Amino acid sequence: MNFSPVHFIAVPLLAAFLIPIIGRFSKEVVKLIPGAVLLYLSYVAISLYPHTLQKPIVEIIAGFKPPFGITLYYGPLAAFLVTMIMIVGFVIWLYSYKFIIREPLEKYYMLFLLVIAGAAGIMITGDIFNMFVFLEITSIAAYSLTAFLRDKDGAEAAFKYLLIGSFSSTFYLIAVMLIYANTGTLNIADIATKMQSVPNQPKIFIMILFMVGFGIESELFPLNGWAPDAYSQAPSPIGGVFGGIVVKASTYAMMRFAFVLFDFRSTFEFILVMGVITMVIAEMSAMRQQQIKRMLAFSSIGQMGLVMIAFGVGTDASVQAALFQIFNHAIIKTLLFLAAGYLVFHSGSKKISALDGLGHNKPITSFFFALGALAIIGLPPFAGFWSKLYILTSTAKGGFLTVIVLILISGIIEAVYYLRVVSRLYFKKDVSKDSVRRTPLSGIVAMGVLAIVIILIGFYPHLILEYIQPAAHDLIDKASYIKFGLLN
Amino acid sequence: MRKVTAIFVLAIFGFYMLSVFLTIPFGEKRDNVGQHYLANTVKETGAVNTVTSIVVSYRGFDTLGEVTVLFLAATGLGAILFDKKGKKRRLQHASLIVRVGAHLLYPLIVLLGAYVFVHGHLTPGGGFQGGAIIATGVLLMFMSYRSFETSHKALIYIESLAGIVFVLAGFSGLIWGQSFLQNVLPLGEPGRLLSAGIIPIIYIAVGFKVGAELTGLLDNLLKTIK
Amino acid sequence: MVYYITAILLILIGMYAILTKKNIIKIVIGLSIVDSGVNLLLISIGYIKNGTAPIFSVEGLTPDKMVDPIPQALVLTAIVIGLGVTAVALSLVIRLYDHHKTLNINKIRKLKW
Amino acid sequence: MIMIYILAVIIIVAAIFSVKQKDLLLAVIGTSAISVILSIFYYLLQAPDVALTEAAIGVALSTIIFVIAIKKTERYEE
Repeated sequence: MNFSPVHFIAVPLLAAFLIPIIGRFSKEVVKLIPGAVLLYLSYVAISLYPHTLQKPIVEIIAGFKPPFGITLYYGPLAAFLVTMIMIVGFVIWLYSYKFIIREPLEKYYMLFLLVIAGAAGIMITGDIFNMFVFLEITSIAAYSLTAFLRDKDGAEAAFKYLLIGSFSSTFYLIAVMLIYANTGTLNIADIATKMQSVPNQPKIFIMILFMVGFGIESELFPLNGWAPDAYSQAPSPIGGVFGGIVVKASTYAMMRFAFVLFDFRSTFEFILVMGVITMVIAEMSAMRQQQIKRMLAFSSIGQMGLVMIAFGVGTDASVQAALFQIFNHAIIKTLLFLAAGYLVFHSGSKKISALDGLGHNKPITSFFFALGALAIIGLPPFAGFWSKLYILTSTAKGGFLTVIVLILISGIIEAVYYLRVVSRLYFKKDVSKDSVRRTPLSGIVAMGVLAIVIILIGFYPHLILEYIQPAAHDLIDKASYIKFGLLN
Repeated sequence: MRKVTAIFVLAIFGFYMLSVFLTIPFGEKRDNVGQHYLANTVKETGAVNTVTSIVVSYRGFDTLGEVTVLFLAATGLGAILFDKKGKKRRLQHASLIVRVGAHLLYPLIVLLGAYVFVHGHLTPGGGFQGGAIIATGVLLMFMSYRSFETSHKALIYIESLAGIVFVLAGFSGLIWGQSFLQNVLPLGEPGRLLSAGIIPIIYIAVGFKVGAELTGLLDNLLKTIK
Repeated sequence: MVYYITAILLILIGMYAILTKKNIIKIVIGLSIVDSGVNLLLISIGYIKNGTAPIFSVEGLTPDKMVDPIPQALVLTAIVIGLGVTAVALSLVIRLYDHHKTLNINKIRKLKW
Repeated sequence: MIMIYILAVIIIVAAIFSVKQKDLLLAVIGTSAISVILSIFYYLLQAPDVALTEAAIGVALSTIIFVIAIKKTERYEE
């Protein structure tokens, strides 16, 4: 049996269905299953990658040719992103292995696997209603994981997330039905060929519905009210899952629709403006936060604003920069959340002020946090530097000078609040009494892997640029998406 | 103030939405992929009920996702209410008439549910409806008899095994055919119970899974301590 | 036509409940009303005047007189998904009540919009 | 035809009732009434599969879940 993209969805589902049975016999095996599944899927993703470069893999489901059956479109872009989320997912699993000790363990791992399967599904499906189903899988798993600790604030955050999330899915479903009524098909490539004939009024309404629907999950202002609460109340590894996986999936969907279905100028201008507003407001809010995970959440929103700006510029170079930033954000923000998880655990408080002097007491975790902080504010020689540089140069070429000034200003704000935390870690007197608990090996390995990737890409950015170039072409090239998507 | 703002915003949204929907004439035939399904469903899938053939065969992948959503809902609910689950349901004792009635109805309801999902490819209905009907029947027993228990272990096994059957049916298409969820069985004569290839198998698995999941969900909720 | 208007009104009433109500169970009721409205809208898009149900149950039914089956398949999925979301929402409501002993959104500290 | 108008009016009234009603149990009965009429609508719109689903899930299960949730919390809105 050859590898095929359907494995990214079917195998995690199979594993999730198996976990309750295995959980009756052994909890230890249950903990190992997600790791094995994600390792296998990373392997599948890496071995499928060379094939996508020659020609996107279009997988037909149930043997019916598009537009009649559901198809999976696995081009270089999907391959790049899926490989990324599988590896990030594996690292987060490694970290969770010792970090999550709260029952019900098997439910945690089932939800964890399904959130990744749902995100992968959003990235590879070629059918808008199928995307709705995966969007729901991702969101319901995310709601449940937010409330997983079952404390006061967790339930509140999850309920808030659920309300905003159901607005998103309602808008998306209305958009799907309008598209079906106007074009008579649900396959994205087929819709793209028929979009010209749709009158302007429905088209703009559909565009707004899509942007609002995905804007909620991609943390666009003013729809991102759920994010700070959900990030800070969920278990720390889940903060990494939100920042590194869930948000990326819906950003992907938004961009795919913008480039394939609504490729008119005003869409991109709208995205650009929303990106700028999101970034500036988020960075200013991050400055005021007292809790470390809330600060990270706002910083994550700000970074997504940066990604949106780069997408909104809409040139080949800027899309590459945006994808680079997506990759960096996934790696670095995950590292920050994982490190913050143990810092919070060791200091016993979510407050930034409780972290004083932890750098001496817990040197390894603090080092990883500091490294992530330096990388995300874009200091050389770390990965974040290159993506920010590319975003700035490509925006400059696009001629948006005011935007550049704003990016630089918010970059400075970002540097201030991250360095504030880092300086607290190292230049304050140690106040923590806790010297018994240590960071377990699996956690250190997980953070170490991410740190090595950050440094490696910092020194050799072309390692990753090689993969980003075909991905960016795949996103921009509408004609080839239609051609391959309909199997012509 | 808040109410006025909400009404104002919603009125604008509703007006805009209505004006968009008025561009789609009601009750008119449109040229779309649905026509293809109607014309070819009996030939291609062997099912008489077009909706079933779309749900299970043409768009079977959606159904796999849908089953997963229910599974997720049951799992998420179990995780959120984990330490609030008690041993017993706290309900008042039902009267004799209710108990006798429930006892008589219960087998009939379960039978009806099973009928609905076994005949999914022939008549309206299918795995989801059948499973929901069965769960309603179990609920009736829950309410009438305080001591009526479903085996927790059996529910987990049914739920998991049915899900695994669905995914494996999908992989069988990948192994013996060309694509995931492809039908690899003979289609048979349309209109017969044993026809439509893989559709009845999947729908029966879905029926068991949905029935077990909803029963488990209700059991979980009913046993929650206030 | 009356179906479109009914469905859109249902969606608006549901959204009104979500936006203005203080009681969290009321908000979840609002969610389920919105869901019903969306489903009705989707089904009425697929309707064809004087059409028959898309089931070849008796001889002599022709495909060109049948209503569009796709919206029906989609709504089937949407109804089940709606049930899943409602169940998770209500479990969160029970959890919130357990912590706060109230269903009033204003008394639950951070939940304000 | 006139019946459809009557049902449409009832469904809107039921929706407003369930939003306005202070007794949550009655409000849930309102949503269940919406589901019953929706199920009739689906039948009239030639969608028997959906009508059956709405009857089984919307009328029965969804209502039951609401009722249990109300039982576990409070019955009256302040």
